[in-house]
Amino acid sequence: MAAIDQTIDIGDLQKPWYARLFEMVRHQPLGSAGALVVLLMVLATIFANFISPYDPEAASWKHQLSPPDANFWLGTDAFGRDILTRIIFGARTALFVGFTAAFVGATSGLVLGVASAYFGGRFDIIVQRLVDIVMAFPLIVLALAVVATLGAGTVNVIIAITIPFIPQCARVVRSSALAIREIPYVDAARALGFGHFRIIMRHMVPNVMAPYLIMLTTFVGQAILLEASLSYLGMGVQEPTPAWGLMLQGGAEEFAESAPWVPIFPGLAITLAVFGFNLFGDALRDVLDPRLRSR
Amino acid sequence: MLPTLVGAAILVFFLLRAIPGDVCEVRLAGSGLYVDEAEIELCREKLGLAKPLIAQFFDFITGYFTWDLGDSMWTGKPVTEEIGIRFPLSLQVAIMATVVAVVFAIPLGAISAIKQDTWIDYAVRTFSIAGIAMPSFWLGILIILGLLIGTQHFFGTPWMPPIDYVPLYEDPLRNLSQLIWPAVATGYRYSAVATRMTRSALLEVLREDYIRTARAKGMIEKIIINRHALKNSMLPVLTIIGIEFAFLMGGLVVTEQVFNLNGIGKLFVESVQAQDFAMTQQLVMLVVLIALLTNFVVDLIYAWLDPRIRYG
Amino acid sequence: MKKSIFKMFVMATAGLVFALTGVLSASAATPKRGGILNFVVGSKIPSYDGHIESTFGMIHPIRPFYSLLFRVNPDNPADPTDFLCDVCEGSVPAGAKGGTEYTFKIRKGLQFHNGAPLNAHDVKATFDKIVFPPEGVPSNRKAMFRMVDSIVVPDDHTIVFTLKFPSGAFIPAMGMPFNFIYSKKDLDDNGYDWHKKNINGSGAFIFVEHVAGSHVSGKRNPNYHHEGKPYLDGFKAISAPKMSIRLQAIRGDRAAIEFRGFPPKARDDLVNALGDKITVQESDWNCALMFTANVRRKPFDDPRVRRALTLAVDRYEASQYLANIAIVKTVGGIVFPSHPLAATAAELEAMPGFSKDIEASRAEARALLKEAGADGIEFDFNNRGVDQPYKVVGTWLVDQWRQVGLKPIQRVQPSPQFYATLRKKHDFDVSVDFNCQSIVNPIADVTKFLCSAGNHYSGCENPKLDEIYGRLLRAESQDQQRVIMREFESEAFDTGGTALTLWWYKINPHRSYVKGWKIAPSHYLNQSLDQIWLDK
Amino acid sequence: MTDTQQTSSALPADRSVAGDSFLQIRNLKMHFPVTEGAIVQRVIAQVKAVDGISFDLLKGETLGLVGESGCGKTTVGRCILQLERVTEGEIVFDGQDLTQLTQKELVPVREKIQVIFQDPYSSLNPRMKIGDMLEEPMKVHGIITDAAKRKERMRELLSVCGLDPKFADRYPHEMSGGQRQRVGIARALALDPEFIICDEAVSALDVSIQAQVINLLEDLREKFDLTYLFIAHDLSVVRHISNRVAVMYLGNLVELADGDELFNNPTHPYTRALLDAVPIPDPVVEEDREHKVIKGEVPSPMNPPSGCVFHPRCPLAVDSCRTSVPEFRELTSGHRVACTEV
Amino acid sequence: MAKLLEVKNLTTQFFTSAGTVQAVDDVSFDVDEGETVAVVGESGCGKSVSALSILRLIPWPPGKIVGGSIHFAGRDLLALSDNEIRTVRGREISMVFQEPMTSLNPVLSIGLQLTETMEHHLGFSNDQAHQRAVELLTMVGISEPERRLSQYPHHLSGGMRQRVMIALALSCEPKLIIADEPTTALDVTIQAQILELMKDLTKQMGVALIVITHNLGVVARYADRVNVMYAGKMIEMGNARQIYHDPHHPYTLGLLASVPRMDQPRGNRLIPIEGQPPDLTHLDTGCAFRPRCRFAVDQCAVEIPSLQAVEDEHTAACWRVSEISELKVAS
Repeated sequence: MAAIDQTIDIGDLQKPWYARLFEMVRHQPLGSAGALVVLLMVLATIFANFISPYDPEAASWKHQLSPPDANFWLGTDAFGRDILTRIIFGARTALFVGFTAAFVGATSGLVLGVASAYFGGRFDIIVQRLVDIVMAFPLIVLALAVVATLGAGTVNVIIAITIPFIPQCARVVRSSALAIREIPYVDAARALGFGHFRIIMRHMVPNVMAPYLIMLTTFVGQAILLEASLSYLGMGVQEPTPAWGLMLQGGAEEFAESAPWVPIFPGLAITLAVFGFNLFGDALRDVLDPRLRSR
Repeated sequence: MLPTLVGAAILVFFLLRAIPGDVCEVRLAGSGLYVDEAEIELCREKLGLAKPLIAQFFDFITGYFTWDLGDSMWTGKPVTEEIGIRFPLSLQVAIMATVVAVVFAIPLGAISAIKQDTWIDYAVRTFSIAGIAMPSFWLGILIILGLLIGTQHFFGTPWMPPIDYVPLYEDPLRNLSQLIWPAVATGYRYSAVATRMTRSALLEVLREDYIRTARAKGMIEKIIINRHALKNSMLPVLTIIGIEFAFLMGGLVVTEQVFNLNGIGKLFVESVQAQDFAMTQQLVMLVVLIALLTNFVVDLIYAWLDPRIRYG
Repeated sequence: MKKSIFKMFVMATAGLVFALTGVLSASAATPKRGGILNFVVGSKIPSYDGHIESTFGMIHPIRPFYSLLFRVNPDNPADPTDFLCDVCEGSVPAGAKGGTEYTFKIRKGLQFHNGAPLNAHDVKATFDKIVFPPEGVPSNRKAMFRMVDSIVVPDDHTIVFTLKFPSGAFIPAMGMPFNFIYSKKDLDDNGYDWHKKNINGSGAFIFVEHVAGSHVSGKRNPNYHHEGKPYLDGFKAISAPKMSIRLQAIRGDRAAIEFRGFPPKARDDLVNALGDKITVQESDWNCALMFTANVRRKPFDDPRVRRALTLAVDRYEASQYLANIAIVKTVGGIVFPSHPLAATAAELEAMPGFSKDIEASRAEARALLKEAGADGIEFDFNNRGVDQPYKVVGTWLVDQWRQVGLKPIQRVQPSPQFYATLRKKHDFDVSVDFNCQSIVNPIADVTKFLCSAGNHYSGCENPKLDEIYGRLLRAESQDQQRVIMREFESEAFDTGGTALTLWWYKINPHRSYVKGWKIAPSHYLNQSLDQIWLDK
Repeated sequence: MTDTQQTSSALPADRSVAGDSFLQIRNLKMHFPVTEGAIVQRVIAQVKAVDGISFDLLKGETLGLVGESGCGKTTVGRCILQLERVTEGEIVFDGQDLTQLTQKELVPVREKIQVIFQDPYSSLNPRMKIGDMLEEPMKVHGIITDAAKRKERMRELLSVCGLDPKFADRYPHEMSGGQRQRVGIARALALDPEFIICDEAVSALDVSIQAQVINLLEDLREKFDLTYLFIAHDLSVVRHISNRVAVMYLGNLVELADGDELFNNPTHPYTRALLDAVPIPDPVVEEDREHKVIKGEVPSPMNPPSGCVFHPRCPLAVDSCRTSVPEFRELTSGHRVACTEV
Repeated sequence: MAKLLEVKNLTTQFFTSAGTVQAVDDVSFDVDEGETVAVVGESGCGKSVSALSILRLIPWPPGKIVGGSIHFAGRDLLALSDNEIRTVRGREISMVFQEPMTSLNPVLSIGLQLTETMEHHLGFSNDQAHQRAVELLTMVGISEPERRLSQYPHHLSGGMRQRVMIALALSCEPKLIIADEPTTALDVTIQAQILELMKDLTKQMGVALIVITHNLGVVARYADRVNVMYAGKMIEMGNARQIYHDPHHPYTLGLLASVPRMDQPRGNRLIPIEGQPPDLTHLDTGCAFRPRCRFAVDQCAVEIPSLQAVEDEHTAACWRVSEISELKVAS
């Protein structure tokens, strides 16, 4: 009865990716909306130079704080820079920071988590202790401390955001990997006399891809938010680089009343982007692994 | 718990010392006034920054045994006193945010799960994901501006929440009129997280065999949800509430900036920016301790809710 | 969109004019007594000891508890030479014996808040702590008093300062708002650290409480020595590090005033929203924002490159536009612009980078860069992680340099790291730099431009500057000083390690019911609050 | 082989069915520690999954190992495969004690001993194609280095196991349970082993498919001259496929005999209870059968009963059962039982 | 005897992403008072779904009863309102499920789970229900019933939990118990205990029993009548002796031939049913068993055979039902 009683059959989880993608669009209207946002961001990133009307970094004093109109659809900021242009280029920064941090963080976590689960014993205990320690720090506190140590700036922000992701992902992946370690195909691989490296890379890692991918998408959203928060605190990406969090900082807040377009649009951009990544991640979770919970 | 604390202590101590510059530079030269280099050296000496790192670390650790957590390098007052002033405020906001979160999250999450894939579900999910997506500082800015502009528009005089703290027991009305806004701003995200967890946990529990058993026994839906499903689904929700609470204590950093709250988050940013090592490291340790204690409390409640753990 | 900005400006200006006239007419009215003044402070209090601290975050809330020997004239704080006695009696003395002896008469019947009497011995103890601190006791501005030879108290109500050499910098240094008068007994009984954590002054207000990070409050001192003052029943200084909060606090009447300064845009917003409920006072500000090129590093060892950096910057345009959003405005040389020693507009225009023909300047800059083989280089631009005015000006500078093809990469660091970079690590190509003093004292202030000065960070070497400065110190008349100052200025500009951008501009929009307070050219000055009253 | 014969002489060899003894298990113990503590681990209890068993496997036979869940039968298989580090005892194969070998030294042994797992869903890596799965061991062990030949051999294995060679390009989830189990068998055969441990190899399959797989296993045994250790809880299946059958209870062997002998003449009270409990798919037979139901449940292996582990449930138990561990004695030739009362 | 339960043309479908699954397709069967009826079949044949359909416990989405009627004690269960069906569940028809480990709520005490049913259906007071719960536990052979009531499911072994489930099923003295694979998850010795217990108690209380299982041995031992399902359809129905000794559907035939029997010496080769069970989302026209059937003829591909009488109470859904005896012998 397994196939019918459990609406999600193990077979469903193992369909090829395009079939899963198609299913996702059909069954996940919210998720598809998220995917659309993500897609838009990616397009904005790639074609920023072609679609944005102005130079994102050049000040234009004559247009200081212009309200939205036909020339500047979303208005201009205190330096007379077009907000739409900066939002489009900001997508690039957000995605760059988000993806790099998420990818490096999740991947390091993946390797650490799988190795920890596979080898077990003392290695596992030590890794788990370290993970505990880092996880006891709130994300923003850890990120702030790292930025304070390394200094602000795009690369350091990425590092700061990456570090707290590693243990988060390691923990989730480890629990999945522990379960997988108990699944007979790993024993089968051992009985076939395969080496540790082969077993980890070919037989375990591919099978923790579901939690990994889910963590990855959530991390992108989280990283974008975290970058915005750090930039807001003045410890993130620095001027004149277009970045959403940075656009909300300083003048944006101070002049919010007479120039509300300055804080509103970048804030919306952040919200929409994170919203998109979360919806996307949720849908991915539903499709890949309904039982995995975000922590 | 202890190994984690020790690890955290080592990590934070050396992380901070890796940062170039120190509190004396800011304090004495920070305003651009002329300052003698010798004065700065004197300041370093007085604060013990000239000692070797190991000796400083030893002082830091032995402080825990003598209950001498050091003095703030910025104000010279005991760290305990400085934190003591700020802690109640942050705790109050965190608790209020938790209340806001729980009050909204559980019913919303439950409705969303029960009405899965209906427009109610979609609405709740959209609302809750928006809460996670929206930067809380941005929400804070919008709240303050909304209040200022709104009150001026409707009542003629602009009103904003108080910007200095009065304890709840002194003036409850003023206290609440200050803290309810940050509680809402952070509570929204918090409740969004908890709503999602409630929903997914409840959905999962509703698929369990024992719910089918309860249905097969002819129990009415209300009892099934309230007695059989909610209690089980509260376990993961509780965990997430605990985690978020611990994170909130550290994560108030940004919200406290927006609302000018004199809490430990603001103190943390200030002490990081001023390189006040003594303060920063103790604040981090406090936050870590809170995280661990929250875990511990969650475990206790867990055991109370889940008989498998109670006797297991 | 231009129209709406224009409209805003018209309204703002109208409000300003109205407000200014309001101040003038109101100051003539009889002060009302009573009320609590709430104000916001954008920085925090390190300790209560004025002698070792240097932040306005301490001055604004703590200064009202203390008296000074003498102070700037509260009714004319704009004049940098107009000093009035506080605990001294009569007028501030001119130097006797060729300007090497200053004798102050101390008022009689003064007392500290704890009831102890205040006399010349207390003043001596105070200045001994500031000028001749014992080994290991910090005194932040000790160096300002190098000319002081001895302090003597011939009787209970007289104090005599003897100088090693005559100095125009002595009186301004003595008038600095940090020189709180402490009780000798407190110092003797409790040691030199006591005042860090305790307050016992003789100022207009008596300390009530300090909730760290939140506020300081004080109540009226009934025994204040300026008769009839203060008018206020008390004050509350509320800490609010974020400018937007300070702005909103005034808007929502959680605070009546902020004493540091807002950018014009913020002023306009307030005036727009509240009309005549807001009064605006404005003044030049004795702080200059600069940038310093690191001469130790290539290609900034090349004077042509340094000159190109300053040529690329359009100060006049910035004075018009950047001034809308930052607390900087005035184009000036190395001397505070409204000071008699300052360069005139015409003199200024002749200096490199101050020409009104920006196109020509930039063309020259490009040529120089090309010549030096440094066109289009990328360089590290160190900035301080504080919004106003550092980050705003920094962003503007980046834009300016890009216009001559340079590619600065801004590195913003929190204050400690920023200082470490500037003072110790020297790992910057170009850095934001600034000079900000309390009392306007150009002869002391321009030492910043000496390559040999402790607070000069370019790493340049120019003994000629020291020689000129030596002459400046000894110059007797103001005319002489002015001539030598021009020579010094042009030499400093040629050396080009440190270049000026704009001088700050202080704008204090406040609730119109705050009366009796006059803006000073520094946010450290005129903060005793004893002449403020509330028209409510 | 002389060594082996010597060691096995400790136990009277029963080669009624097949050839020489080629795997000897002596006093095998597998205790899993239950630990506590954050960094320094304290052992607070032992789960005695296998508690001192000895038996021989003969070349070419199928030895059925039966017992209820938690009796340790699967652990025995895992110990032989060296998937667990045994606590005590010897597992002698090809003259080497496997428990003493390093991971490296085990590699050639692994070519000879293979395993088929219970769950056809989980014993195949869901992210690998069937073909890759079969080729991988050959590649790793360097048995066939030529890629084309390896493909050839892979196709051959598939058809030997009754699968269309076109399945090579499929993923496990694109197949039914029976087909997956055939893949598992093909993979076990890839290294040309001498000995296959079938760990509940047909338990998860439906009756109609189960019969297909049982037939396949029997055919392969003939064709490749294999020896099976057939671990299962289903007595009917074990009876059908095994030459000899061993019964386990709570980490101990309680009875071992030739298949027909054991089923026709069960001696140990537990074996008897087990046989009584199994219903026979024939209403007529069932009507005549006596349905004796054994009382109680299996105790925890963490805290097994003293003496004979079966005594709390045993209808024949006497006082001495509580204290003394019964010897695994030979009742008749090749029929051994661990009970003093029969 | 009167028909207690009459299922007619029951059709239940699951609407999944892969397509519509015909889980139960036009199934009819009945149960007399006090008798034990077995529903046999392999995984995915629809036996559990038909059981759940009786009490309308199919989760929607994705499952739905799309046709048929279920008459129980004079009422059509499919026509009842949600409230009315609840008065049937647990009160008149109760269920015992396969997984004793997960079928009891882990965070509620045994006592609460037992008494709430009686309080709900029978209006018992707390004390009455408690009293009765103790009796029930004693009846299902659980020692120290008082203590057990305050315990939680994880304190009990699988067998014990299944005993509790039986107590739960019996608590309101229903007329019919549906046991869905009640012993599949248990060890043989425990399985025997549980089955004997169920048999004794249902006999003693005169409760009818539907046993759903894939274990042909269990059916042979306990069932009065046997219904064999394949691919969502009933393909053969009859009493136990008819089904086991005179099967008339090739599938039943094949099934019996492929089971190894403990009472027969080893050596006889098993005769499996070749091929794989069909995919219920893509059924071809005609008989679903045709691809695996040794006796298939052209007609089998065209039309689905309906149940045809073999003898009294014995029907089989095969076009060649009349020839099957000869074919059997011939093969």
